[in-house]
Amino acid sequence: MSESLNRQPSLSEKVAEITGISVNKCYQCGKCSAGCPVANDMDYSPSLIMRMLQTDDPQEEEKILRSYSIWLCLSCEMCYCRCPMSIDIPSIMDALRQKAYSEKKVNPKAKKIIAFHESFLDSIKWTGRLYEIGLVATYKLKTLDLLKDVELAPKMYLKGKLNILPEKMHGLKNVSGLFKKSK
Amino acid sequence: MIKAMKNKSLELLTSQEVRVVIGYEKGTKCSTRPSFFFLPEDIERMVFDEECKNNLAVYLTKENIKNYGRLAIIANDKTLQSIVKLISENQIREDNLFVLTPGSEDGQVIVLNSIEEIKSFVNKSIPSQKEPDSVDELVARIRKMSREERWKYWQDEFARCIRCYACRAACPLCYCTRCTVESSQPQWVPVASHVLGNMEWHIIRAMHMSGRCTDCGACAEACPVNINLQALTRVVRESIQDEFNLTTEEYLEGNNVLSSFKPNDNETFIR
Amino acid sequence: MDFEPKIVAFVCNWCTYAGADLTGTSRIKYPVNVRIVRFPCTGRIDFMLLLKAFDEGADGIIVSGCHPNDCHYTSGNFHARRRWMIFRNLIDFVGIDIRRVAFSWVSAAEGAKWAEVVTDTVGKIKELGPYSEYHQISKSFDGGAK
Amino acid sequence: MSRIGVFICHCGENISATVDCERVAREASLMEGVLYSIDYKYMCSDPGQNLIKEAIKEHNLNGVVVAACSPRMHEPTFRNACAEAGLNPYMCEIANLREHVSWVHEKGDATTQKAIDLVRMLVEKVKNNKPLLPITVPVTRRALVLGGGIGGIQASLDIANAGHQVILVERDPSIGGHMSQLSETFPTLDCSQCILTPRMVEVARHPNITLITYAELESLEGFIGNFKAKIRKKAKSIDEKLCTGCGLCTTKCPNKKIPSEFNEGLGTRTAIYIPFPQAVPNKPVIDKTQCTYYTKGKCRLCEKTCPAQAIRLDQEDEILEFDVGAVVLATGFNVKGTDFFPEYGYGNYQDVITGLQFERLASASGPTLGEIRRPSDGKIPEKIVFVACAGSRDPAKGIEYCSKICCMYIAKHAMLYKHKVHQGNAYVFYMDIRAGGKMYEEFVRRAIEEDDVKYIRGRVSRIYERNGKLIVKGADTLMGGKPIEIDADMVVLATAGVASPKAEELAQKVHVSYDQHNFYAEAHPKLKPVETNTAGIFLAGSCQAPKDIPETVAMASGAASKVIGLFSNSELKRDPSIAVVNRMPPPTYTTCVGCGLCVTACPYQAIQLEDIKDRKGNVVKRAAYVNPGLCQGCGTCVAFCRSKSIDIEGYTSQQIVAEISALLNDE
Amino acid sequence: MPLAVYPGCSLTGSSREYMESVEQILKTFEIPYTFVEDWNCCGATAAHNLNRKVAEALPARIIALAEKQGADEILVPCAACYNRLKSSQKKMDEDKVLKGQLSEMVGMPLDNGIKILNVLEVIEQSIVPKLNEKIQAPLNFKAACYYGCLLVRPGNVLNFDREEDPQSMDRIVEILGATPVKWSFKTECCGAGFTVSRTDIVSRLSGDILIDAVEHGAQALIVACPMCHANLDMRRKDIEKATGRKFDIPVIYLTQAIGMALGIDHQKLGLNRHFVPVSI
Repeated sequence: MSESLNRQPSLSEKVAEITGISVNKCYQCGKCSAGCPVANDMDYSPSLIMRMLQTDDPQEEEKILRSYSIWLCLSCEMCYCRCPMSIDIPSIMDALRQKAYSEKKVNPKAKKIIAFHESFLDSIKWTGRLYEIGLVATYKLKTLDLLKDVELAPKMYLKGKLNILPEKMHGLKNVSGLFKKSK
Repeated sequence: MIKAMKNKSLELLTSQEVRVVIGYEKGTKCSTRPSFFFLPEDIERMVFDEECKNNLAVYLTKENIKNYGRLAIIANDKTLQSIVKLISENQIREDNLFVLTPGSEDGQVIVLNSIEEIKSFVNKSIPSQKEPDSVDELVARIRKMSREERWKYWQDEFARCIRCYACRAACPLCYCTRCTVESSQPQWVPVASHVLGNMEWHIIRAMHMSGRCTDCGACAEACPVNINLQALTRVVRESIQDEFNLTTEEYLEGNNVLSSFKPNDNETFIR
Repeated sequence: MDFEPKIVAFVCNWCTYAGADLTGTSRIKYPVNVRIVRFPCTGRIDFMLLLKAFDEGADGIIVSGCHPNDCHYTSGNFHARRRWMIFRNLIDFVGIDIRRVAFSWVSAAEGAKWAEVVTDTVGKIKELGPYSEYHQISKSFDGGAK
Repeated sequence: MSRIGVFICHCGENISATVDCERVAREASLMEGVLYSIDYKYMCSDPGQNLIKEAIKEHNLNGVVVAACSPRMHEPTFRNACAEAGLNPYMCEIANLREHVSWVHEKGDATTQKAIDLVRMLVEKVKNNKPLLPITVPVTRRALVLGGGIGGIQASLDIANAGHQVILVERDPSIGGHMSQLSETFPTLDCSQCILTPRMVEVARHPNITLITYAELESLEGFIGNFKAKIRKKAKSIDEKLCTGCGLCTTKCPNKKIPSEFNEGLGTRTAIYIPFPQAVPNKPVIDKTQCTYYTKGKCRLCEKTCPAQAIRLDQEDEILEFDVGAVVLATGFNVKGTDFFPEYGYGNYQDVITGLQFERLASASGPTLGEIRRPSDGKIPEKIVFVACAGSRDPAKGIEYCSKICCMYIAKHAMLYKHKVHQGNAYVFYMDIRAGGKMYEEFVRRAIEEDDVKYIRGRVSRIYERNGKLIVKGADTLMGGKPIEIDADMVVLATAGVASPKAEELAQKVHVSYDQHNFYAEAHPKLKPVETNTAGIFLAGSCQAPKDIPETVAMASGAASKVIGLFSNSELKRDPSIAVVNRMPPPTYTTCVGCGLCVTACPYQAIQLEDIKDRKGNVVKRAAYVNPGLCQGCGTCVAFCRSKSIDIEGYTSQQIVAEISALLNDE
Repeated sequence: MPLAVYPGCSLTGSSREYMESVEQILKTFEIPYTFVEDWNCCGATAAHNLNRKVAEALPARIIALAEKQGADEILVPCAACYNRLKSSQKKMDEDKVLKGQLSEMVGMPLDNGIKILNVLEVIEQSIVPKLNEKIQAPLNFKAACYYGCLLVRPGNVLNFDREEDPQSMDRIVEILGATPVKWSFKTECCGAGFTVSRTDIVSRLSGDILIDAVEHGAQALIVACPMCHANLDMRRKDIEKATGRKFDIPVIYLTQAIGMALGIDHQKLGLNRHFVPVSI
């Protein structure tokens, strides 16, 4: 009894606090998993993640945060669009990713994906906009995947699709400031 | 025209078609006042001109007048409109009534015998565009006030009311033999002259006029303390015409628009 | 102490009263401030009863019945609707606070809507505060004459 | 002098859990005019009612307030109890402490205070009550049954067999309803037509039943025991007496490509048509919207062909009028079409069909003579997918409720398919299997165990066409939500059961309540399942909610027994809550001035102006008079009356003002 | 007030031909426009994956900038940016506190009343009525209109037409003279943000889209999203490797297709920048 009174908020409650979505609405029809373009690559399908959240079992919660699934989600919103209960799963995925990221529980297989996101955000932080060469350079440094797309860049350059230097903007400080204020 | 009017009245009285003619005579000061003409020789006193503004329809429902049976009435526009309403509310019988009213041509007098005749005559005489009068100006002024100011304004007005019921007595359509305020089971409105009961009385009066008031202004005219009661009835009438999309003709048609409805009536205020 | 408004609800027997019953059957909660007076039909609701309620101390009034076309008696609500329309315009003109009179259609199947109507009305009246303006004139009358 | 008793019910703990019932009783005893007050666990129970009866006798009470559940529930119970103790039943009022207090508020002082206020309100009301006598009205012993599906057929036969007249009205050219479209029925797999058609014939032949097909209710006026129904009998364009039903006309009609309603669009019919071979009556009608004569002004081939010269192209709709004492609504349901589902192709794929269409494919009398062939090319599907909950349990795009019948008919469909296509594969995507019912679960197990229907627990996300196959994208939630793709030849959607398209319109015509899905509302969800809130109108079958055949038939018999009960007396007693115009001694006679506003406002034409005469017979006044047989007690007239000369018994202005005053003055 | 245009990063970098073609048609139809001055990146997928606040603040700054310029409407041709701006706007609409916080963070007043338009909306509202008369070289091919995810979902934020089978692009393409094909992958995901980090997934998903389009007889894909374009065009080699099939179907921005029908020089429309040559 006393244990339940003092217990820590469960992951589903934390998710509800951030997103305003209750996982109890899910009745496990599986339509999200059925339509998800990357469900086959996931370790836990979207509907299974919802089920695991419903259990409020700390072990399952740990599995969710350490899962590859949450990083594979493309935010294509197909699940949300077709969910009979209108559950915004992509927002739940966002919340879970941020939780896993801040608690440093990121699945090792997701390193490349995160490296890309980080490189992307770094680019914005330093230039205010996406500097594509910079992005790829940072990404390669982060992943040590130096040979990635080596033949793509010259072709892009030839087609006039690459800026050699980042564009400059006046409000850079303002934009970088947003990152600081969001800490 | 007064000549024609007198002739017609005389004719009706001498032929004993009617037992009384309700009309106007010269008042003590320069204005005119209502008068009853029973004998052919009385007709001499009769006047009819622009000054004859009283709504004589108010007498038609009085018990002792009704007892005379057939009668004639000199009717201005206001009186005509009231007569339409009174006939449609079964208060007077059209076959008992001769309505004498000035025609469009100079000196012409028209005798109207049935509600249909009166209605079509009234409809023709409705001006298409009404010039705003002092009541309109007052209504507009009050509408511009904040709610608190409106409350204050009317509280001050109602506080002056002495509950003499002159407004009721002057109104041709206030013909109930027992008024709501006289009902004691339950006591709807406190009888004493106090702003609470006064306000309730005037709201009730205006509501009871809804769909019926012909805007003759007799109530305000009669008020000894000069409360502009016509503003209340005007607001009620305007909102009926606006909310239910009625032309003046439709409004004056006779039947009370509150006892009818359209399934798609405005209901924006209802959740 | 927080202001707890007194709210009277005039409802018809067939739709809103039944709807409010359904709110109960569904165990949906709403604020305690409202008291329901049952009428056979909204057509029966005399406008004078609304004035009576303010006079007796109500801070707010809910008037509710069947949706258009659903009246148990065919057309009582249509008649009522016209009457309310005019009454609302008139009392607004004399400065009575029409924000304190909430009109709604709540059917026998709309238990949740009834709870919403009550909750919203109570919230609104709480914001507006007691209807002292009106109650003062009632009190001054009671003090003088009764 | 008021001698009022107040009885507070705990309703087990339903009320007492949040309301301090003892305190309410205590406070009530202090109210002016209250002589006796007590609280008790179950006031509606026998001992509870006895408590009331004894108190009435012992204390010579002249008014009773029972504070319990909603008056809509037990007002009659407690009023009867009072009557048994010799108190006029209309001296008893109910304070609603359950639905309006204990179930909607938290426990606390304020809640108890509200309960006290409500009791005080009704105490003050009762003080102003008057003993009333019930009104007796005659009963017309003839029933109107709307809808000729199995529900309407059953109700009609039951009422007719009890010796009463029945008018059975059916919208379509034939009775039979959806049941006549079905192939076999669960859980016995007996042929639907075989069990239905004998009943249809019985209806047509029954001396007490007047069958009117191709007709709809135009209007219904009046009240229990005394309704006036107007029926619009649509022009069939034939003389039914002359027509022999030979069907020659239907073979000659040049307009042959009209999708057949009976076959759910999978077959065709002509413009002059008999909907199906076993139709009752077995005579054709001309569909005016399709017939070339009516649309283009020429043709008349049927007229030339008919050997009996029964074609009447100039026939017009007829309005028939009947006096009836009771009405049974048995108007049935409808299914959503496949065009309703965006992710299943917006109805663009011919081989995605509804369950009802599958019934026609599986039916021996259907367009394929019972062979399962897909609509697009007539091939026998090797892989077939059934999708449960297509629209049901889907608040986002469909309806939130469970359509109840689909789980069972899907199992039946899969079985029928497997019986007919032995090599075929049948898949069922489902969320839950709801097979509550005698032999139902066993039936589903048979489909899975014996007929090897593959049940996959998951919802289908998408259906699309590729290379002539329908790709069904689902997931298996029992495998952790593993995506599954099936390249099917045909897909059957268990589309949601919804109310008939004209259900709302009919409800408004007859004044019964309906829910947000347009299903008709029963008077009480448990104890009055076939009654409506309008006395004398009863419900049968799926117009109330989706239902299978046994349930529909049971409900129809239930409704019929209510009608027969009503018809067992030649008169019935009615609530005396009606309007009355005051009458006074001379010289006033009445305060009514006869303005007639109430006459025009009354929805029942129950008020007229009458002459009031003095003793000598002279007319002294014209005033309103309320016909007690017609007045239903809505009170619209009361609110209109300026001189307050009309009032409504049981809801008098005096009573209501007393209630308001009591509510708001709690000091 | 001239229409504000937010180009976004892709449209000034790897997808500059999209911007080029947008400008071409805006000019042709004499629609006055100005760019949002000193714009920043919308944050794209990366931001809402890792940092919720940044994901809301970056679009808020863009909205504030456009409003500061006095614009009533802002055109966002990039589907990804459009999606981010719209969802940020909706969140602020629903949560006034958040709006206040964001306004403070970006250091600018935020009215949030600006109308955010995607390229289809601008075309439907300002170009379609005058389109017929200006067509010089009607397109004469079968086109598969590919809407992708970000333009249509989530429906309750973007209020696009039929979510599962949208029609607005098909209608425009039809006016241009092309025949829109009925196909099944209009709104399936192409793999979007995984173009660098999970090229394998992108190749598979984009491959499925190409296969379905080709099998329904399409001779060109019409898109309105730079990410879709990048995956379907620049990743063609990876797709061919993954599917084992050859595809020569070009991927054309809707604005380019309009430009082609108007007879605008292909170079000006940036068609030369595509990896898969546009030779129809």
